[in-house]
Amino acid sequence: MQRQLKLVTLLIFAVGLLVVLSNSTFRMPGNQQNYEPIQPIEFSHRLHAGEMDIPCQYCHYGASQSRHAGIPATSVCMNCHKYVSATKEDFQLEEQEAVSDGREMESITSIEISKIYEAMGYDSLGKPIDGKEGKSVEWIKVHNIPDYVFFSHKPHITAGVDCADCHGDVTSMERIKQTEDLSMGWCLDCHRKDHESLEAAPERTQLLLDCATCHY
Amino acid sequence: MSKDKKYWMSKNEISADEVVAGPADLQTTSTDWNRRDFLKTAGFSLAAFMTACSKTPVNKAIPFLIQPEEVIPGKAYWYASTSHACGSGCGVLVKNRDSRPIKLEGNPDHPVSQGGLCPVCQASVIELYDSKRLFNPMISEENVTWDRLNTNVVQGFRKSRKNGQRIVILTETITSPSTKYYIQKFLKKYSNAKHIEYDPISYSSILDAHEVSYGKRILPQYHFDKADMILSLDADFLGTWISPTQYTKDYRKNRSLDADHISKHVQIESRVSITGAKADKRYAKSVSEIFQLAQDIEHALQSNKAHGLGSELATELKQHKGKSLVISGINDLSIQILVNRINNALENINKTVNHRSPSKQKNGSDLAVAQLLSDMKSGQVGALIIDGVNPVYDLPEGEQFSRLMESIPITIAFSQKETETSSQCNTICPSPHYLESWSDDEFTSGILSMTQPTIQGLGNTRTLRKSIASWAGIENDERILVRNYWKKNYSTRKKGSQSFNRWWDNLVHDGFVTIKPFPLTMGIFRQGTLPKSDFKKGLTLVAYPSLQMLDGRHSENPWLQEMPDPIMKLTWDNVACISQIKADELNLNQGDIIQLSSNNTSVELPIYIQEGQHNDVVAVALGYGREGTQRFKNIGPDWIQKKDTLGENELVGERITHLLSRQEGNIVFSGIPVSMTPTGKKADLALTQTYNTLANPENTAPPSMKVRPFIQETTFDEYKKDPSSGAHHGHQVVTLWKDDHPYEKHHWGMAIDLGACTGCSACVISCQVENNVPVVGKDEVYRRRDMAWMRIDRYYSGEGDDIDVAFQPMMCQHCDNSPCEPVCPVLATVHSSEGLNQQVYNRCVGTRFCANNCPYKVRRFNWFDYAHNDELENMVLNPDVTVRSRGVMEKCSMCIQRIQEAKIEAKAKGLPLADGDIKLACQQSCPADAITFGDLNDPESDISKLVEDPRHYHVLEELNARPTVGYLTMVRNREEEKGGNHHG
Amino acid sequence: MANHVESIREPLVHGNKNLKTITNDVLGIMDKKPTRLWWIGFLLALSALTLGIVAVSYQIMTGIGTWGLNKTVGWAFDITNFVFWVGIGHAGTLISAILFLFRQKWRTSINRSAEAMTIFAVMCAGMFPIIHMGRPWMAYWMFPYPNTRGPLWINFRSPLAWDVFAISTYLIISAVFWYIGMIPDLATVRDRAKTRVKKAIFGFLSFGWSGSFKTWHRYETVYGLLAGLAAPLVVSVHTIVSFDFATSAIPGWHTTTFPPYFVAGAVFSGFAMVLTLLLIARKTLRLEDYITVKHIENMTKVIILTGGIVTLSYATEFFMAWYSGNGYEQFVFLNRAMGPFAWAYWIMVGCNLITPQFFWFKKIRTNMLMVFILTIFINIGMWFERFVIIVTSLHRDFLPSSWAMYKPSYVEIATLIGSFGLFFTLFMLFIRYMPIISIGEVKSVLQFKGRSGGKK
Amino acid sequence: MKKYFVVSFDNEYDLVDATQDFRDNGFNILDAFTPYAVHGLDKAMGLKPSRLGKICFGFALIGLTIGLYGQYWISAVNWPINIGGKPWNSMPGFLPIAFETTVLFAGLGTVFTLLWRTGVLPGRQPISFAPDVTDDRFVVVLTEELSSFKSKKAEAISMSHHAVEWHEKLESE
Repeated sequence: MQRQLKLVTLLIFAVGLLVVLSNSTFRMPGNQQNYEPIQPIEFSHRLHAGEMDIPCQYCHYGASQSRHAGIPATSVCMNCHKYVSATKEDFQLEEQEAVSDGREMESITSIEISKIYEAMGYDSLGKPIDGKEGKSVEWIKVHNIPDYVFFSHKPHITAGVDCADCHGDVTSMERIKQTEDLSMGWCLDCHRKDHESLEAAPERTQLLLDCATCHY
Repeated sequence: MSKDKKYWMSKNEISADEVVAGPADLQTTSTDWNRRDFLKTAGFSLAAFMTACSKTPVNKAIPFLIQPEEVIPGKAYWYASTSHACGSGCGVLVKNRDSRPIKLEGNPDHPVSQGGLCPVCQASVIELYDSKRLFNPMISEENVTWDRLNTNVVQGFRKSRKNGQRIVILTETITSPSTKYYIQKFLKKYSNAKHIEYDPISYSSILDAHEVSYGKRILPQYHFDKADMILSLDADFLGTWISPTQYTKDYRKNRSLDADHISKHVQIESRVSITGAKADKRYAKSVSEIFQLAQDIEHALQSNKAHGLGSELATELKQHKGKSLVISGINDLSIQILVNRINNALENINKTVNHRSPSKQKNGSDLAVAQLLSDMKSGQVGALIIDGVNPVYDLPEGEQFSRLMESIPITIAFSQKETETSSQCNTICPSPHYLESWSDDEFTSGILSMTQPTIQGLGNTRTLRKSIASWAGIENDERILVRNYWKKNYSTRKKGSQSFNRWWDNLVHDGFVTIKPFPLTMGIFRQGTLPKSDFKKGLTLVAYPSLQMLDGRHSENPWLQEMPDPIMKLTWDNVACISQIKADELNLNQGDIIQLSSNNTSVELPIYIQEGQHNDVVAVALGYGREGTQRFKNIGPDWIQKKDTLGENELVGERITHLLSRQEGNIVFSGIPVSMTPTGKKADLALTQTYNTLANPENTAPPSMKVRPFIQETTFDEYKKDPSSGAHHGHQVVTLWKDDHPYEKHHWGMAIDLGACTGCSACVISCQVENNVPVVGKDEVYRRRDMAWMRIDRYYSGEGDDIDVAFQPMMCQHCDNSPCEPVCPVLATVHSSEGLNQQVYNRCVGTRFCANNCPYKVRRFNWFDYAHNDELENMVLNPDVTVRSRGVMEKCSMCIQRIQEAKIEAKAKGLPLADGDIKLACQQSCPADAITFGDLNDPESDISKLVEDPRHYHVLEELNARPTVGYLTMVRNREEEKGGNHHG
Repeated sequence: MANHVESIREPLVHGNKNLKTITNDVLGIMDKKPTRLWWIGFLLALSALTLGIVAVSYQIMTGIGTWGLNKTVGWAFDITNFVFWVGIGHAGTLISAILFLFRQKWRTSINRSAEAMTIFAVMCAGMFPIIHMGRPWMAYWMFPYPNTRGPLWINFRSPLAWDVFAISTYLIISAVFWYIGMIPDLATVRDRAKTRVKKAIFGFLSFGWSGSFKTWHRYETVYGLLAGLAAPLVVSVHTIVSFDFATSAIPGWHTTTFPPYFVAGAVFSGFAMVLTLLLIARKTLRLEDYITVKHIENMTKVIILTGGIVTLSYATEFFMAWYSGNGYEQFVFLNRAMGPFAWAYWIMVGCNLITPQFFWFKKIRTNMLMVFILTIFINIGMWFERFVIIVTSLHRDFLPSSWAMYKPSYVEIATLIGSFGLFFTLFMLFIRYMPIISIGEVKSVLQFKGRSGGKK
Repeated sequence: MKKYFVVSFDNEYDLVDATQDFRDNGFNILDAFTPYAVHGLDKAMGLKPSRLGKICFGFALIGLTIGLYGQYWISAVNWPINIGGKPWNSMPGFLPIAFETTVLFAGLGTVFTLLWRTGVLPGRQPISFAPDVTDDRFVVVLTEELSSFKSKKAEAISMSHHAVEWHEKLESE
């Protein structure tokens, strides 16, 4: 009888452990999958890259020329937001109110866009205030890989790798989330694949499995 | 891809205030507990499991505010500029990563550097990021604005003019025409002002001798490529004499083995220098013997009935009339006049000794400084402006000079750092590093070199040109001052017909332009009378500039302090070199401390027993014992048995300039009678090589191998007869394994020409800069834990003072059957599919078996955390190369980051990699072009041709490690009978 | 076990003991309070151990630089200690396994303490490969475990990878062999235990052993199998430890004679350490009747044999160097004998060649004090043998430019003392709290007056 | 209810002879309890030689295959890496570890089978028929059906072999 008692307690403990582990998204240290930090400006990729279909490299112009794709300078945002200071719906709403109150339309600025103006050191209507220094926006870096890995965007873009392969379907993300675990094994799955599929780099795969490809 | 030189006018317009999401080490303010500490603790403590759920530290990515047009973070840009690290003015290309210069490379088109650089220039990039630099103008230790300083200074000038005192500008050789122009303006404004130039390592006797012989005080330009016979009397022209990089490049041009003859280089020297090491024939003579020899030669040329060595050399020189070159590095008027007479008799003028477009690199005059000293003594000097020199340290009368300075009301020091002289001055004008300043320089007449800033100025600094101009009433910023000068004078000197703007843009873009030299008519040769020179017999001191410290201006540069002296392999110290016989006389051995005393001053120095040194000569390096070197007290790691890097005097090395004397106004550096008394104390010398010959020690030498066959040497005649002469024909190497690892894509290989390598160690420092190799301090070097990835092995042969020296640069040989890879348990070092041995730092656990198993002993281990976290200093780190942590093995990676970058660039352009697209840091910097790198799978590449060369061999071939780094037999131009090659 | 009685053979247990007195003699030690002598030994060992712990933690926190190593001599004290302790470890398994297979009855009274000594020595040895690593917190990478890096396994061609498997296998198998051998004795202690606590502890430790002969029958088979496995394991482990040097490319290391040379050296130093310990134990714990002079003599004879093999190996090394005509090899051995580390070489030769020759004389073999002193010399000699092999071959090998000297740092010396501290602390605890002689086996070889004779 | 007849001796020879006698006389021997492994008792009790030898060989084979194929699969199949120009399948290099895994699997496999098979496991309570069995007492236990117990005969045999003590014992105790 005493033996059965021990067996039962063991079983309960095992099940409990399983339950705990499954939903606490157990991850190895250093694995940041599904990391989705709150950014200083609620920039929506879905709206810009998805709906308005702005190409990735318009803002992340470093991707094809350097190791870092680079986060766009605030002045790049100002290329459009010098004119667009609120969403279409807000404008239409304001227009109706102006028509209903019979007054002139005031220029309105949405909260997020006002953050851009503030960063540039402009007033709330996007006009520069002389003498006021702007301060760059401190974005939170989402995709962090260890500093002993030399990852360069340039060869990947040259080889025709699509941004979504590593960054996931950004065009549908309100806030950027790391969809892949970016582990070494995950990178190697792609590096080991035969490369006839990628037109720009019909390389033999052995070359891409050298340690010095990413570690030096 | 060749370096696409991005042209950029000047950096200070763009506001690269915030560094963008660049390399991790520059990534800004994550929690201070960075990723690596987290992983270390997580790995070490079994809490790794529990921390799985907690977040790794948050990293920020901060872009520019306003995007500058052409700055893409992570992409390197190259700017052409000129180096002011030493006086020879080599043209450089500055690699700029994320708006900060991190690497210098010789500008291949520049006539002085011709693509190479010396170690001092390679290491000068770290002095830009030095938190101990002077960043703010000061008046008597109190920060002031420039305006207040200007008013105060001008007031002082007027007061000194009023009471009839003189204003003296004391500088080193000014090579910038615009600075000279503004100094003339200043001298005109303050009528009693005077400008004196002097060089700490003085060449004024050469200039004075030319004034005696030809009536004009010039320093000729020496063409070593046109000389078939070179006789050098104590002139280390491949190491430190006037413009070594240019001379090495030219020297090599006339020694290509395909020609039917190569130049013959005879060196007569008192100490052992790298030029003596490379000479075809080397004689060790004391300074008085050299003076006697010069007289014999000059006499033998007149009437050929002399005898001895002098006549031998004279007859040989006569065979090379018009194609020979005699030079001397001894700063003595009579010897230089003799040299002029000999060159004139051999009709070398304007063939190998160019008077028409002389060199303007050295223009100092010791007499003028002696005169200044007497003026100061008599109180005639009211204001003293000192720029770029350190008289309190440099001059023999240093203490006297500093005492006299107290009585001068206005003393202004232009200097980057706190020096012996600047601490005596009441006004400090911080001067910028040359990488952040504008300058135009005419180092050799006819070539105008441009220096442009490659970073926004780090402090509130001002050059001499700007201050002098503003004191002379011209208020402008640096660029405008230079540009306006040339706008006025470019038409008289330009070649070709370009508008000023285009001419100026090309000048800044290419870094130099050829212009018409100043018209110069030399007088006809006059025999002149030899002044009285009393060179005494007996023990004499020879003070020489060492290759790493020169005159001491770079003494606060850690890379140079830790660079092993090419001959002695000594770091962090200067010593008294004496011969073995002299040491036995006083029964001293290596490291004993002696007291050197001459004209009632003395200094205590450890001794170093130097093979090949003349018995009556004590050679001591200048440039040590400098103020400011006390900063290196704790540069080494901190642990219980650590000894700090400084000597008893709390400095690095000892100052010896106060032992020097003056002769006819010229400072005498060599031949000073001195006495040596042992003090009984002992010092540890931090040597990177303690066994100096390929022969085994007598008591343990096996009969089958008395000498180890790593250096192959032959003579030019033998080479012409049989190109593979000097090779050790070992037995044929066969392997048991079928070749599982063919290299299909690339197979990188390297070859080093032992005949070309002068041992100057430019490659060692260039490699250290490129690959973030740490500095470990004197105690760690003494414990044989230096970290440089390359070392230059220096082997002596022969005995007494008739020695041969062979240099062998030794780095990872990237063997195909590497002994280090099979023994690593965790796959931290494996072979790439392109023939390179890869060392993966983050996988290494540090068992060190690979280092033990490497027959070449080229692997380095991080015994401690050597990296310093000085925020400003770490700006010089190359972001493409990981900074290694403690407990990790590292070695030459064959500049894998350059190979990868070139491959990525070629793939992006869709072009195949051409031979020469990839230049390794060492290969690029070598002034002697000794190192060749390339793809062995490409039959047309240089390396493939060299591998077929009969001179090509591998070190330790019989081990069948199959290294990819090969060496080429050294060929000397000497007759066979001189005992053949000692290396057997 | 065969128990054929040879009256001519000298009895293995003196002082006409019977089963009860054997149990009381051996287990009596555990009942009494520890003697003052024991406390002195234990505290001495403990202080050495704490010194070692302080030195090792300082080194792990600061870096391997706190040792006297440099880029030419990458190993010195660390791997010398490792091979020294593994060598000592092999004697225990040899006594209990190989002598068991040879049916050497006299092993019964010394095998338990020898096996215990094995495990403690291998624990000391196992510590060094971990602390000699530059980054010991990544030591788990030495094992081929599945991971998210591709998966990135280990390099099975590396002698260090073989070491990891060899040492861990050896530790596990020796511990199992030792513990299985001790279960019956633990049951005896359990049955004699007076206090409830002791009964509970040894009850649990003895796995409910009841002495049933069906169990004994299978137990004997397995004990035989384990001995059969442990014997080649001993040889293979020290062969693999010698492969660390034999498979390298360094002259002075790269010789094929290393495996037998190292195994003989291991047995040689192992027996010396067993003798050193047992000579003290039999004196202080008054076990002269069990560990008789005959045992000591037998062990000294083994020492003569293995000492001879070690001497032969030194001679072969020199002969092969001369015979091979390879200049580098010849230089290494000339440098060993006459180079800067000649003092270490001559200590090694002196201790390992001359001391065993003293054991030819019966007077010395049976004089306990002499044997004790000579065994200490042997172990000093064997420590220096590993030191000489490692350091002299590394400090001057191929390129003269990298020739360098080696000087140990305080931390290294403290670590060595610490390893001795660990070894003796564990042995002291073992003596105090465990049956140090295998009662079961001693009883089985106790000589009755003869089978047909009457009662005892 | 089973009834046991426990006979104890004070030396191994009497035990072996007594056991042999009991078996000859058709007694059914449950088990013997001895302080050490008595030689010859297994024949006396009619025990078959143990199969653990074969099991050990089986485990050894498992260890060898895991060792050899594991290393080959890792070094040449899963991620072949060029290490010092050595061939992918460096069989000589894999032998040392293959030997070690063989010994490890054989050793541990056999020991755990022994412990599991004999029930000598941590936390188990010893079954004891007589005291001092682990010290100096040699005991043999006979089982007999209740009715036809020939206790007299058993006593006679024990007496003839100088049994020190014997007694009957019911299973319940």
